[in-house]
Amino acid sequence: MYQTIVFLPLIASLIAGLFGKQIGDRGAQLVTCGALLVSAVLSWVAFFQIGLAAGDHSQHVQVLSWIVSGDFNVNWAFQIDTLTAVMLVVVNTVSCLVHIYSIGYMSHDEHIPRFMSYLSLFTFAMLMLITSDNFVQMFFGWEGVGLASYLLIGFWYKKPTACAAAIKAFVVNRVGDFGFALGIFAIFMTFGSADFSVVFADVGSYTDKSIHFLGMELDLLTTICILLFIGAMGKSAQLGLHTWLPDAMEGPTPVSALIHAATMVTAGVFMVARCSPLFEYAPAALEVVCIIGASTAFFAATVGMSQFDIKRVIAYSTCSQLGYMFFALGVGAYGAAIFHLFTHAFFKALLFLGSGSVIHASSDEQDMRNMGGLRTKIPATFWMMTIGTLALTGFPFLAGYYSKDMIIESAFAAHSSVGGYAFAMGVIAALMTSFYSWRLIFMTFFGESRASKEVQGHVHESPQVMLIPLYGLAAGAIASGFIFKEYFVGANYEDFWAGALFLAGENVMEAAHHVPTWVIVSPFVAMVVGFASAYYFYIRRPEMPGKFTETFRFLYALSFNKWYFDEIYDFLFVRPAMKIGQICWKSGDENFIDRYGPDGVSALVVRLSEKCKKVQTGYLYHYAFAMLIGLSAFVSWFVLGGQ
Amino acid sequence: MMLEIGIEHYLTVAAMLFTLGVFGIFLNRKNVIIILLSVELILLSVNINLVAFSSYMGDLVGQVFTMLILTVAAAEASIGLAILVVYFRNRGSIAVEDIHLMKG
Amino acid sequence: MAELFPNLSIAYGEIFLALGAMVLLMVGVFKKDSVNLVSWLSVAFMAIALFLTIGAGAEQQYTFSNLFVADGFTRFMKILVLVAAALAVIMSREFFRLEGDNRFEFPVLLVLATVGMMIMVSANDLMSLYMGIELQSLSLYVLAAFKRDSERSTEAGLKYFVLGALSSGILLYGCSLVYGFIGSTNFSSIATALSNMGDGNAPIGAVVGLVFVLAGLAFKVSAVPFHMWTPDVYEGSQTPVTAFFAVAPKVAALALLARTLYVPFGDMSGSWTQVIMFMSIASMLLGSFAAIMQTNIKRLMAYSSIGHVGFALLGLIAGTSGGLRGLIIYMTIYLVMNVGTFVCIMSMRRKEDGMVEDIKELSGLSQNHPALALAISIFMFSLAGVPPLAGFFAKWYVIIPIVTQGHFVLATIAVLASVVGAYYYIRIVKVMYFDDQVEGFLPQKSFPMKIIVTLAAVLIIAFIVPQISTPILESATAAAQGMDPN
Amino acid sequence: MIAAICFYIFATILVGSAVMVVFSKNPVHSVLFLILAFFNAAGLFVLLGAEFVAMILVIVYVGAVAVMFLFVVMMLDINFTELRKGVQDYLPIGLLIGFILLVEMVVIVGGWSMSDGIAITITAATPPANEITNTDAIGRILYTDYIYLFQIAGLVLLVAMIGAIVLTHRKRPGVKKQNIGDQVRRRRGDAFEAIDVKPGQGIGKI
Amino acid sequence: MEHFPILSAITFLPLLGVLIILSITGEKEIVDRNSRNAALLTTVATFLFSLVLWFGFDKTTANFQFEENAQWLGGGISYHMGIDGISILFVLLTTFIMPICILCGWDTIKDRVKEYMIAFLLLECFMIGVFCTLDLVLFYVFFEAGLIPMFLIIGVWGGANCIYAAYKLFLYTLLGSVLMLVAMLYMYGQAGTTDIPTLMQFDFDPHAQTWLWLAFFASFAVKMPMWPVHTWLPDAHVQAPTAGSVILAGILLKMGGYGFLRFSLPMFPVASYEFTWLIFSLSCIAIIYTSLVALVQTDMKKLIAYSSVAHMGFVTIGIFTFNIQGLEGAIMVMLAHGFVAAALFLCVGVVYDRLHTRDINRYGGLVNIMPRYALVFMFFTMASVGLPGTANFVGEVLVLVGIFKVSSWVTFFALFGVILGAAYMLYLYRRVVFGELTKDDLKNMLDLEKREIIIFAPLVIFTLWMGVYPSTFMDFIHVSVENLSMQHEAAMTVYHATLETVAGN
Repeated sequence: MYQTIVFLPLIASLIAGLFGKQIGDRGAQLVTCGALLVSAVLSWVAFFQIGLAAGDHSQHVQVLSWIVSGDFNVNWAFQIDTLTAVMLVVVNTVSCLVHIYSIGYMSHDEHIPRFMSYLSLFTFAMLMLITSDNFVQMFFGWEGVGLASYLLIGFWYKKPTACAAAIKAFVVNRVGDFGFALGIFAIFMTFGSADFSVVFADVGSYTDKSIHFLGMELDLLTTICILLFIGAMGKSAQLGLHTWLPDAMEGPTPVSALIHAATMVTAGVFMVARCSPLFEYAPAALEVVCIIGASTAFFAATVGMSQFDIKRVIAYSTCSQLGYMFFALGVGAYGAAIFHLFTHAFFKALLFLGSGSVIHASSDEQDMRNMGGLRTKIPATFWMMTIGTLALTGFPFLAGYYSKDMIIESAFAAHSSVGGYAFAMGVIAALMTSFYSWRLIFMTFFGESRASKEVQGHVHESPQVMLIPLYGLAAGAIASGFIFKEYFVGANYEDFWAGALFLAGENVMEAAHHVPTWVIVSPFVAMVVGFASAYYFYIRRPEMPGKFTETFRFLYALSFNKWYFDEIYDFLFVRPAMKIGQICWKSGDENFIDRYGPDGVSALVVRLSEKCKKVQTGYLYHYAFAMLIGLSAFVSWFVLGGQ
Repeated sequence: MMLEIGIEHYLTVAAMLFTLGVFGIFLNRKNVIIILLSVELILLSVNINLVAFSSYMGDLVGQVFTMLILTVAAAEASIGLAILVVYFRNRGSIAVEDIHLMKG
Repeated sequence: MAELFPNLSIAYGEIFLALGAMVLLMVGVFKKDSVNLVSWLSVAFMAIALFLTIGAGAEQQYTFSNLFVADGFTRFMKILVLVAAALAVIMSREFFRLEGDNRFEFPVLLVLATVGMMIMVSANDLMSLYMGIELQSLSLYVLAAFKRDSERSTEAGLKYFVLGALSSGILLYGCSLVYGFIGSTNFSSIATALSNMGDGNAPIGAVVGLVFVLAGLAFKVSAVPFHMWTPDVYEGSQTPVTAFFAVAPKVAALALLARTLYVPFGDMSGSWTQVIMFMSIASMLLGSFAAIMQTNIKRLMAYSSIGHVGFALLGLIAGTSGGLRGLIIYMTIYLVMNVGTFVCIMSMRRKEDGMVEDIKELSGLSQNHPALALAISIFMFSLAGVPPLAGFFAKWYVIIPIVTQGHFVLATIAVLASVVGAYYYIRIVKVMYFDDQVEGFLPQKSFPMKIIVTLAAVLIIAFIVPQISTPILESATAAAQGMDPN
Repeated sequence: MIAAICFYIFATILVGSAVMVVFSKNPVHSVLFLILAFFNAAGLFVLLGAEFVAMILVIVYVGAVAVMFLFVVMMLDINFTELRKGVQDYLPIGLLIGFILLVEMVVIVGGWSMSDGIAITITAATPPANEITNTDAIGRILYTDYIYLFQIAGLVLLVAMIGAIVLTHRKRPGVKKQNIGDQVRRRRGDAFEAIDVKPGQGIGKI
Repeated sequence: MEHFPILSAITFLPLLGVLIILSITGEKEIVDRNSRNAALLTTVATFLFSLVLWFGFDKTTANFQFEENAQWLGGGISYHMGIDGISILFVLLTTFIMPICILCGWDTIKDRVKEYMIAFLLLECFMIGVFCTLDLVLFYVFFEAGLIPMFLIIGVWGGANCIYAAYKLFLYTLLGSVLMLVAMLYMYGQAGTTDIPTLMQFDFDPHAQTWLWLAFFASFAVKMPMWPVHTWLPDAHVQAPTAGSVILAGILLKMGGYGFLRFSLPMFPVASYEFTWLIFSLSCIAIIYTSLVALVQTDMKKLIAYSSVAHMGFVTIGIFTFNIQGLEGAIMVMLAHGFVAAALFLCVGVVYDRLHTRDINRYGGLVNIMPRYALVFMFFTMASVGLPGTANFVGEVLVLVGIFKVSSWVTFFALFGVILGAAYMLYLYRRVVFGELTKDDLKNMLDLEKREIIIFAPLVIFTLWMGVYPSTFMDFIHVSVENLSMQHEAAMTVYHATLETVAGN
């Protein structure tokens, strides 16, 4: 069964990709959607079998041996436990819905088979990532989703910005992988294996060991965990390595929904959760995770408030929400993090697909300043977007309410300084989340239309094939919270996870249920304040934002320009790399190595050769003279040098 | 001392002749004939050496060698002059400085 | 010591060839238009002399009051000399036929020069050394100036003669010093005397005498700094003469040098090694460097030969029989490569221009005459010492002994020089294969020439085949051990 | 005493005339000085007791070789140009090197001594002078022990002869010689051709 | 050995093809066609023949197999052939790549086809020889002989500035290898034999090892090529005809790595150990430096050439970790690079054949008209980047695992190369393939034709195969590499023991 789940998308992808011409657009769509539907259904089956049934039902499936070299032994194998099952459900469900949605969304595109193929390929890679039983296979999936992401971001290859964004996504992810790879090597060196089972079983005996790394003597597990976390940061767009995510919005909207909201970007969260046995023994690393996560949540939210591109707003929102997940991990609330991952997948995909529907409706317009008043023209989309927003902002009893509040409470319940920091950041970010989310809704659906007449005339509701996935996701966004709350973070915690998540100390989520009321209420208050201010700014006093930006020009500029990360990176890395490359090439290779190496030597040889030629004057007496000099030199050598 | 003539006196004379011959070859700018003459001087110096050694060692080989040298020198001179003559016919000159058609 | 009647049997080759020369002279003088006859007769005589030489056996024997020695080494070297000379005659036939310059004296002089070389190879006395050299040199002077209405040829002859005479003078002066300070001109006696004096106790006069002798011999092998005549003479002489110069006299002079150093002055190796080492390095370097700028292919081959002599001298530096073996192998392969190359050079002939010698004329040869271009490439790569061609093994066998003796720096210099040398050899390949086509040459019609060049090329390629190389290597080993004075 | 005086006279004239050989401006003078040098060298040979070599030097060498030089010098119409300037830059260093060489050689030969080792290497000891003459002694070994070299000397002379002829002997273009063979072989067709001359074309191209 | 001399047969089979081609005469078209066919037939036959090795190889022993030993030059120099786990894959790689090379010049080479095919067949013979031989002299002969056809291939069928490149290649490599020659001579002098298995057991004096190692290093470093003696490679690649580049990248570069494995490590363990720092620093510099340089290239082939230098940096690093992962990784990187770099040069060749320029700026938007090409190019771009699931990944990850045990700094720098590798390859791909199709001369370019698909298909298959199930290949090398690693360890133990005794006294 698990092989089917994992490989069906691959097969579909290959069929659609290689034989796209033969089977046509419709064929490609049918094949891929069908495959995904099967996979999704099977995933739910697996989820029920493993997660919801009592006891440990985790399974291990060996497929093929992969890399065997000395004691380095890696297999293609699946490890299916609750964590995997949850991810399977998320990935396959969202993917399936996105596939279906794409049929409508991409209907006017010339390269439908290619698109469907890429989507399925992505799904396959993601499935490899989450089902892996070892770090190397995980890395395979890790890079595979990177590839698919690259391909999909650059799907519209004619747009230079899309190509640039694709490369950026891949390269920035590579930076993260840099750490991940180092982490894997360190794990292998320490544990002698890259299999999860072996590593996690042994981890206890390696506390307080140290490792000699880059000339420093560091704590072993902390180093490993931080290295792994760097990988997670890259994939999950955490502060510092987040710059690719907003740019990735150059890709088609279904891609943003699937990859850059629901699944791939959560791979980092999944990985840290998967490595919970390691992280639990490396508290310092957990603190780092917590701080980075909290900071990202805050930072991304600030940026989200000032963006005008509808997809970028949601992208920063994603970034911010990922920050939540990470600080949840950082305080040890793995269940909460995964729970948020689970719910977030639904509502964020919903938001993205909704925004796709909006974009679709307004003739590929993405700038919110050119929208407005769409509420009446595309009501279904509007309602779906509203549900998504409510879920995201944590409106009571919707999905986000359970998961996000759980995270914030856990952070408080951790009773540590980093926990406190995370709690504070979480609440502030919740406020801002509410603000920018409603800002999006208000700017898009309310007020007067600011679009051109031509565009206004074309506005139309999306076809059913696009709306049905929205309904499905909306259902998830509404219901997934209270249905699964008890399993993920509540009373059925132990039974549900069955050891897939490891906790060394006390269960912080247990404590989270007993935090003071003000803590419980604070996110809700933040949400309300955010909503109110958004309402005030964009419905009641639409001139206010302008005034506000005038007053706080610096803050606005900082936010609007994403804290200048791109500029700084461009200045620090991209341009120096090009420049050094140029220097190495022109000055190094051509002007130094070649000039003094081969060319220099050959020039020298030629010069010497000319000298030799000149000595050969053609005059007899010179020749005789040369002979005489030689003779005298030899004689003198023996006479003066003695015998 | 000066009046007692030893072998070294002869050898010194020979050495001087040898050097003069060498000089004649590479300091001479006039014509090739002088070079040929210088070669004769060198051979003469060798002959003096050989005869002197022969005489002082009481060994006739040196003198035999001298005679061979004289024979060969004669042959050499005739060939040298023949080459000189054909060269002169071609170039109309035997000035040493003109002989540098080939160089480099 | 003095036999009543000298044992002539071991010198049959020389005697026969000397008499043959006179017969040829007679035939040439008294029979009109007999150049062809004289030429082929001379080849036949050389072939007979070859068999006589082989028939003399490899055993070490002396005759003519110890003036003459014959052993495995002399036998091998004489074979090389005779082969080179015979090939030169064959090559000259074609050349002079096309030039329309038919003089029977050419083969006669060549035969006489060959006799001189054989005498050199077999010399066991400073006097026979000198007489051999002179017999050879005088013939060569004439051959160099053989095209008497050409300025270049006569200039070549003149230069060769003047410098040759000077070198003879130097050599003789050295002989006289050696004679005076050691008391004998005979190699065996000198060796005995020196070994009696003990290691390093040779009188300074003898040492300096040896230096003079070496200088004279170095001239004959054209080792730096006594090489200056070589490029000019090679360029000025007619091509078959150059071809002859490039091989036979070098073989003979190197053989003579080897014997002189190993047999009489073996006990002074401490002294002469330094001189030879210097000459070897200087030759290798100069041969490589100076050739790069050359445009005339014969001149280039002159520098090439200087470089190759440098390599051959490496074999002497080791002072062992392994080194000698290296020298023998080197000269054997060198002979094949050079003969082949010069046959190819002689094919550079156009209807209106006659012989052309500029390397540029080879442009695009690979398209006009692919077979010729292929042959030249083989020779060039071999001369450059690129495996799997024979030239590589030549270098291999001369460098082994010096490395075994611990002369690493020397070996390194040698191989580096060969890299520089490779530059100009492959330049010719480049011209033939990469450059644009120019007018083609006259097709080579002569059957013997084709045979020679094919044979040479095949030998060079096939040296890696043990069936070919083993006999050469084994006889070289035997020859090298044959000279061992002890 | 007399020998010493003679030596000095001969030696001085020898070296002096050698200098003149090299440095006199007129090549004819050079040759003449060379002849003078030979005479004095012969004198030295006599002093050394090598009368035969001395006589050969005078009779054969001066008589034939030197005269041949003279002959050639006269024959080649050489204009006696002055020493050309500008190429003498390295004259000082040349002189220096020559001088060093001379000094070294003198130093070396000055160190000659009849060592013990030499005695055993003597191959052809000089017979006592009162028993046989120098000429006789040389004759005895030259044609026996050294017959080999003697024969080679003959070959050398042969080469010299061939060489001289092959290089310098030429048919003078102006001289007419009868070639009977050609005359006999001559046929009508060689000298006679019938041409059909077309009107107006002439016989322009044959 | 009484069995059929299979290795000699494989090595010299191409020469048979040369003879056949030489015997073809007639009109130009007929000669050309027959030469092509004969060459293809020969190479394919050689490949099929070499499969005998694949199936007949005993994977359980580190000994040399299919050995042949015959009298050659005497005096300890013999004709000794044999392969072990380290060399077999290189032999197969060579025989595999050759038909592709022949096919690749099928239509594009129009003049002197006969000579072209002969040159390639000769090259094949020499290359196989290098990997099969077990005698130093024979090795050197094959090693150097390959230069001759390569020189001609670049010079005759090369680009505009091919003469400079041909010279540079020839003289540079010759310079490097003559130093090795001196070392070989010394070894011969010491051991009295040039038999490689014997020499592997021979204990060279540690001091002498230093010099010997350096001499071999000079040769292999140039051949690899390592920084800073790499500059011949971009020039050679740029000027060579496509098939020449393929051979150069696919096989010739591997000779350096093979040399390190076959000679430097087993024969001079002490020196190898002592010089690890040198190798590591040069390799790290190479990886980062050449990656940066590749980033700013405007010539497609040059870019890929520089990337080859970077990849070879991984190889050298891997070899000098001395542990199993590093060594196996190095071999795998070499094999993978043999496929991938070869394929990339073929990719460049495809467009070069159509537009006759390698200037990246002249291209752009090819995906619009050449989707199949874009796919193939993308595949190999990703393979070159080291995407898991492709051959490169297996090698790189093993090298990195191996090196992490030795030095985290080196791993750090090497990983840098991985990042930069992604940057320059994707940047290249973007500039060539992506974007709007604006240039007029590109508009009527044709997509891959059947011949080209046939060329690429096996490369794609093998690249994936090696990436997904590398055991097929790695099973061959395990035992030999283990043996090599163990021997090195043993030598090190002895060496350290001696050092301690010296220090103790």
